[in-house]
Amino acid sequence: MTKLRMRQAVATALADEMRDDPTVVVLGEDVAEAGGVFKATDGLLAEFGPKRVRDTPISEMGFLGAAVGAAATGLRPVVEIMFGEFLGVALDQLVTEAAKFRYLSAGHYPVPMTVRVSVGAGVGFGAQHSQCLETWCYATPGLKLAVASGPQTAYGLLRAAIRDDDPVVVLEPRRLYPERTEVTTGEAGVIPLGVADVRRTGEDVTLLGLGGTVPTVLDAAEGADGWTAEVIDLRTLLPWDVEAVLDSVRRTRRLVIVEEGPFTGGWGTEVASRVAAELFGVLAAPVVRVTAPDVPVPYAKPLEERYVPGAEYVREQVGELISSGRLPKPWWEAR
Amino acid sequence: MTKLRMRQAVATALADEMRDDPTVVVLGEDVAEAGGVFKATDGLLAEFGPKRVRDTPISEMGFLGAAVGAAATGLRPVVEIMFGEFLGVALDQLVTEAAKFRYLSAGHYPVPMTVRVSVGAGVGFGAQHSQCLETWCYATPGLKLAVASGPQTAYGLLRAAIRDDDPVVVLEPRRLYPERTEVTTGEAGVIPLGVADVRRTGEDVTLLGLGGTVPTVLDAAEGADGWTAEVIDLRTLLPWDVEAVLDSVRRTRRLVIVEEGPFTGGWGTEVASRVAAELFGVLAAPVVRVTAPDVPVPYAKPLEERYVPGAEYVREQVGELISSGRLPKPWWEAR
Amino acid sequence: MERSLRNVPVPRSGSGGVMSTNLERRQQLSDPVGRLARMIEIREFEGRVKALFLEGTVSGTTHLCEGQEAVAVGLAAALRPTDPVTCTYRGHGVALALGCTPTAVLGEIMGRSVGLLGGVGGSMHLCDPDVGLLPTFAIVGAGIPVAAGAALTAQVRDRDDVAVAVFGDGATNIGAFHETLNLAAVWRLPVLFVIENNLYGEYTPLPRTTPISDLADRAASYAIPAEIVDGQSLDEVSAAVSRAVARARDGGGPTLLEMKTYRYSGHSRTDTGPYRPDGELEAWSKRDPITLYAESAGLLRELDAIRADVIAQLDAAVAEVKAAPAPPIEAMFRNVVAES
Amino acid sequence: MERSLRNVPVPRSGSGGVMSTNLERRQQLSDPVGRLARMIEIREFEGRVKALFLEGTVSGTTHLCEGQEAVAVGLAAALRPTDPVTCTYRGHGVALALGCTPTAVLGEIMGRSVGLLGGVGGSMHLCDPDVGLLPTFAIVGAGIPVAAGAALTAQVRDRDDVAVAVFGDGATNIGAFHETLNLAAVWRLPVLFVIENNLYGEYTPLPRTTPISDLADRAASYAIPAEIVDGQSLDEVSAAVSRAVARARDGGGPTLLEMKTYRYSGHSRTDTGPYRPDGELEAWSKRDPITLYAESAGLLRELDAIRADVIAQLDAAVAEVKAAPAPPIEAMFRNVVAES
Ligand SMILES: Cc1ncc(C[n+]2csc(CCOP(=O)(O)OP(=O)(O)O)c2C)c(N)n1
Ligand SMILES: Cc1ncc(C[n+]2csc(CCOP(=O)(O)OP(=O)(O)O)c2C)c(N)n1
Ligand SMILES: [Mg+2]
Ligand SMILES: [Mg+2]
Repeated sequence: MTKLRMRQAVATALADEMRDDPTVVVLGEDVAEAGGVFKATDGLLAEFGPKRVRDTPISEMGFLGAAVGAAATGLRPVVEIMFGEFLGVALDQLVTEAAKFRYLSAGHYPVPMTVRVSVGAGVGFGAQHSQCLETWCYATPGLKLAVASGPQTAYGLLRAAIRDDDPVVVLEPRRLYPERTEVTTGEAGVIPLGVADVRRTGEDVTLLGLGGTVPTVLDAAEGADGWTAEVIDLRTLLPWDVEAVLDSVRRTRRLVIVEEGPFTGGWGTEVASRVAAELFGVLAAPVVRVTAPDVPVPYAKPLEERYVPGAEYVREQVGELISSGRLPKPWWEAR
Repeated sequence: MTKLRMRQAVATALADEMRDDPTVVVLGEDVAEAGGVFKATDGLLAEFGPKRVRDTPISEMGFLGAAVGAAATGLRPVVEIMFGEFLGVALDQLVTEAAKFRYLSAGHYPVPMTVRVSVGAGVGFGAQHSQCLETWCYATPGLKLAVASGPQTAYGLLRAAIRDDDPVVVLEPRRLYPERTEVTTGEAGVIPLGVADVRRTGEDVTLLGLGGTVPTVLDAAEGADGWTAEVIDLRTLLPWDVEAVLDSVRRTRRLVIVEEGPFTGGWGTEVASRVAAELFGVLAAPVVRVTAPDVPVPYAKPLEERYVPGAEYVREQVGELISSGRLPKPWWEAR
Repeated sequence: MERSLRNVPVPRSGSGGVMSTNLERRQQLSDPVGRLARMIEIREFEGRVKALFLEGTVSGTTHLCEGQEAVAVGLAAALRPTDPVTCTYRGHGVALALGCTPTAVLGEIMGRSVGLLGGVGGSMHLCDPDVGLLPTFAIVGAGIPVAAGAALTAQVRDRDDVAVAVFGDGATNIGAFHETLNLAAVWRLPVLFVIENNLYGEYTPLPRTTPISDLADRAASYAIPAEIVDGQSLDEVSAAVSRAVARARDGGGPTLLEMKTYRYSGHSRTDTGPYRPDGELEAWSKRDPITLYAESAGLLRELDAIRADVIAQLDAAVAEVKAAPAPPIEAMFRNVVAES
Repeated sequence: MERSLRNVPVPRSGSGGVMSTNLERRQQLSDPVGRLARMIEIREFEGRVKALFLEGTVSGTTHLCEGQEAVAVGLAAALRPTDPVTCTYRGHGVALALGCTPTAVLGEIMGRSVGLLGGVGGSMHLCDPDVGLLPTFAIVGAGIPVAAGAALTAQVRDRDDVAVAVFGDGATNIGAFHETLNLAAVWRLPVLFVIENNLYGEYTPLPRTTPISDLADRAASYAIPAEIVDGQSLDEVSAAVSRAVARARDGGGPTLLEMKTYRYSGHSRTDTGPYRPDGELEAWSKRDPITLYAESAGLLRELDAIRADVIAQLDAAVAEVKAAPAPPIEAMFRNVVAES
C-alpha cells in the first residue's frame, strides 16, 4: 500500500502493465515528453522509451484508428483521449470498428485496446470539456466501459482493461486526479471488469454511484440522518453487475442512482429500467435518478456547483423518498 | 391525400419547405444529380438548382460542420447522412457544436439545421450499416430527435424539423423507404415535434413503438388474441411526449416498449425508467423492453430476421406478461 | 420568407458605460493609433488574465495569446464587422480585436453576468454577433467547417460577406481541416483559412507532429491559393488578408494564410513552456509585434502614452468585472432550446 | 509475455476440399499464368455475384470491381501473406487476389456457413488472417488508420511486415486519410496507401468533389513519396508496390500510390452507371487489364483455356455455396466479446 494521487495511480498501473507485457504501448497527445496534460502518464517515456510511449499529432481519428490496427495485429495499445468530447471526432473507430472487429473477423482479430478518457465537470472547463458521455458507448455490443472513482479503481480497472482481450474504455473523472488515498498495487490491486463494489452497507436504501459521483454518494451516506444506505460503486457500466445491484436492492427495497450528466437519457436509465423491471413488486419505492439538469454544463462557478449533484442534495432526495415513498422532484422542477 | 412511398414523402416534404422558404438548402452525398441513394431527394436539383441542392465530397465532418455554420448565419440546411453509422465520423459537429451553439452564443446563433439519417436493419446491409444509434444523441441538451415510422410521419416530422429553430435529427428507417400509403401533404400534414401519436386504442397494455418498430407493433396488436393493446408511435425521442405515454399507461397499467436495437442501453431505457418511476404503484406489471439481442447486426438472412423483433415475438412477450404478470424472458435467454 | 428572418442574428446591446461600444471599437482599427492601442490592450489584457488565474480568481483554464497580437488586430482591421469569424479557445485577442469590450471578454472569463454570454461560457466560449464573432470553439478544428458554412450562407444568399476561420498549426493535422479546405475549394466558398502557426500544439513542437514546416504548402492538395505571412507584422497580416478577402468577395474562392507567429506564454493555465529551447522566446521577442508596428507606423514616441491610456481603461474594466455579480442559477436554463 | 501471444491471430482452417487452400492460391501468383488466371477469376466471380444479386439470391448490397483486377492481383503478388492489408467494401477482388477461395468469399456474400465469417458479415465484411486480410471496412476511410496501426505493430515488434491500406479516390476527401498519412509520415511507419482511383465515388465523378486530378499530389502535404501508377497494368502495379514495399521494409516509411483504374460496373447493387459519359466505358475497355496482361506476358493464346478452367472451378464453387446451409441462429452470438 502506498499513498497515490489518482493521476499517479494511473501512471503506476500503466508502468506495471508495461513492465509485465512488452506489447503494451501508450499513445496520445502530449503523453510522452510532457507526461500527459493531467500528468497521468508521467515517467513512462523515461522508463519505456519513445517506441512504446508516443506523442501524437492532434488526430484522434488517426491515432485511435491506429490503435485499433495495432491491437488487432499484436500490440496492446493504451490511448489517452484528453477530454471525453474529443471522442466526437473519432467515435467511428471505437464503436463501429474496434467493437465489431472480433465479430467481423470470426474471432481472429480481437482488439485488446484500452481507451483512457478524462471526463466530467467541476473544474471550470465549460460546456465542451466537462461532460461524461457514457451513452456514446451505449448499445454497442463488443465494447466494455469502466469508470474510475478514485486512485484504487483507477489503478485496478485500468490494469484489468489492458489485460482484457476486448476494447475497453476507461473513464477517469478529471476532478479526481489530485485525490490521494492508499492504493493496493500489484496483482492484489487489479479489479476485474464487470464487478461492482459494495462500499458501505446499510438498510434503507441502495445508493448507486459511478465514477465522479461515488465520493458524493459516500459523503451523502456518511452524513445521513434517520436512515442508512448501502453504497455501491458500479465501477463497470458495460457490462454492469446486474446481480450485485439486484442483491442489494432486494434487501433495501429502494434504489437511488446518482449521475453527473443530464437527466434525459443518462446512463442510469439502463440500471433503473432493469432494476424496476426485475424487482417489480419487491421495491418499496420508485427508483430515483439524481442527476444534473438537462442543460449544457455551465461555466460560472456557482452554476457549475449547482449543476453537479452534491451530497446534500442527494441526502435531501433520499430523505424525501424514504419519508414519502414517492418520487421526489428534482431541484430544478421545485424551483 | 396522395399515395406516396416513404422516400417520395421525404422528397415532397423537402420540396414543400424549399418552396416556402428560400433559405432551405439540401446537402449530402449524391443527393443532387442522383437524387439520393435512396431516392429521397429525387427531383430537388431540377426544381431548385445547384445552389440549393448540393452533392458533397465524402466528408461528413466537413459538410455537417458547414451546415452548422450555414444554419447559424442564415440558412436552414437539411443534411443527408446516408447511413446512421456515418455520424460516427462527424458526431462532434452535431452534439458538441450544433447542440450547444444557442447556449454558447447567449441565444444569438441558433442552429436551425436538420439532419436526415437513414437507419436500421432488415435490408441485409450488415453490421456497419444497420444500426439505429439513437443513443449517440442521448444526454445532449439542445438537440432534438424525431423518427419516421412511415410515409406520413416522414413527411410531417421532416417539415416540422426544418421549421424548428434548433438542430433536429430525423431518423428514417431505411427498410420503410418503399412503403406506400396515403399521405396528407401541406400544412395539415405537418406533425409537431414532441407529440406522440396514439395509433390504436386498447385496454390491456400500451405498446410503444418508434420508427421501424411502429409497423411491427401495429401488426402485433392487430393479431392479438385475448387482449387488446393501445399502440403509440412515440415519433419524437428528444423531447419525448411523457404525458401521452403516462396517460395511456395509467389506463392500461402495462407498458411494452419495442425497440430494434440491442437490449443494453437502448433508447427504451429512458422511457421505461421514467414510466416505472412515475407510475410506481399504478403499474400492474413490470415495464417490458422487447429488443434485439446484444450482438452486432448479423448479415445472413435468417439471422437478421431473428435479430429484429417481429410481430409474433412481440405478441408472445405481451401474452406472457399479461398472463403471468411477470417479466418474460427474451428469446435469446430462453434458448 | 418571414420565417427565415429569424435566422438573422439579433444585435446584442453593448455593455455600454463610458467605454466605447463593440462597433465603435471595431471602427477604431481604421486608424494606426487605434491598431497599436488594440495590440497593447490585448497584451496587457492577457497579462491581467494570467495574474487573475494565478491568484485563483479565474477558474478552469485560459489560453493566452501574447506575441500573436498582430495576427488578431491585422485580421480584424481587414474585415468588416459583418464578416463572420470562427476562432479557437485561444480567442481573447481575436475577440478584443474584433471589438468586444474588455469588460465583456473578462466578464466571460471570470464567469460574471457582464460577460459576453453572461458567464455561462467561460474563457473558451466567447461570442459577439455584432462584430461577427461566432461562438469560439474548444474542440480543435471544429470552427473550420463552421466558417465554410458561414461562407455558404453568403454564397447562397448573395451577400458579399467573407467568412474567416482562425486556428492553430496543430489543427492542420485534424480531419476537419482537410475536409473543409477540399469542400471550400470545390464550392469556391468565400472563406479564409488563417493558421496561427505559433510553432507548438500544447507542449509539442510542430516538427514532432508534422512532417512539413510550411503549412501553407498544404493548400496545393486543394488547388487553392496560399500565402506565408509574417505574423508579427500587422501591416503584412492586413495586406495578406485584404488580398484574400478581395479575391473571395470577387467570387475567387478560398485562401489559406499561414501566419508565422509565436506565443510568449505557455499553452494554458500554469504552463510556462519549459519544453521550449533556450533563447527561442528571446529571439522572438526581438520581433515583438507591438514594437515593430510602433516603429513602422512612426508611433514609438506615443507608445508610453497609449499604453498608459490602455492600462487605465483595463484597470477600470477589471474593477468593473470584479464588482459584477455571477449569473443567477436561472441563467443555466436559458438558451438551451428555442423558447416555445 | 505469454499474455501478449493471445494477440497473434490464430490461423483459420481453409475451406479445403479439392480446391487449393488460401495459402496455395496466394503462392500461385508467383507465376504469370497464376496471375492471369486470378484476374480472370475475379472478373468471372464478379459477373456471377451480379447475376446472383439480380436474381435475388444475394441480399443487401454488393460492390463489384470488374476492371480493377490488375490492382488487386498486382498488389497481392508483391506482398507476403504476412503483410496485413485493409480494404473496403469493394473487396471481393482483393480478397480473391490475396488467396481467399471463391467458395469462402461467395459463401460470405451469400450469408452461408462456408463463408469467411460463416455468413454473419456479408459482402462488405471479408476477412482472412492467413493471407493478411483484416476485416474489410464498410465505412469510407476507416481502414486507413487501421493499416497504419498494423504497421505500428511491425515497427514496435521489429517485424518486417509492411501494412497496406486499399481505398478509393473518394476516400481521399475524408479526414481519416489526412490524419493517417500525417501520422504515418511522422512515425515513419512501414505502410502503403493504395488509392484505387476509379474516377467515381458512388455516382459522382471525381472532379465534382475534388479540386485536383492527381491524388498522388496530396502526398506532398506529408512529405512522403508518391507514384501515379497505371492501374490497368499488372506489371506496373506490382513494380510500384514492390518499390514502395522495399522502401518500407528498409525503414523508409510510408508511400502513397495512386492507381489509375476504372470500374466497369456501377457503384453497387443495381446501379448501371447512367451518370457516365458516353464512350467512357468503351474507352477504358480498350485497355482491359486482363487483355493487356495476357498480351504482355505472351499468354494470349492460353487465355481461353485458362478462362474455361477458371469458370469450371467457379461454377463448382457457386454450386457448393448454393448447397451450403445458412449459419445457425446461434452464430450471431459468437465472437461478440472474448469467451470467459
Ligand atoms: C479534437 C481536439 N483534440 C485535442 C484537443 C486538446 N487541445 C487543446 S489546444 C491543443 C493544441 C492546439 O494546438 P494549435 O492548433 O497549434 O493551436 P494553439 O493552441 O497553438 O493556438 C490541443 C491538443 C482539443 N481541444 N480538441
Ligand atoms: C464515412 C462514409 N461516408 C459515406 C459512405 C457511403 N459510401 C460508400 S462507398 C462510397 C463511395 C466511395 O468512393 P471511393 O472512395 O472512390 O471508392 P469506390 O467505391 O469508388 O471504390 C460512399 C460515399 C460510407 N460508406 N462511409
Ligand atoms: Mg499552435
Ligand atoms: Mg472511386
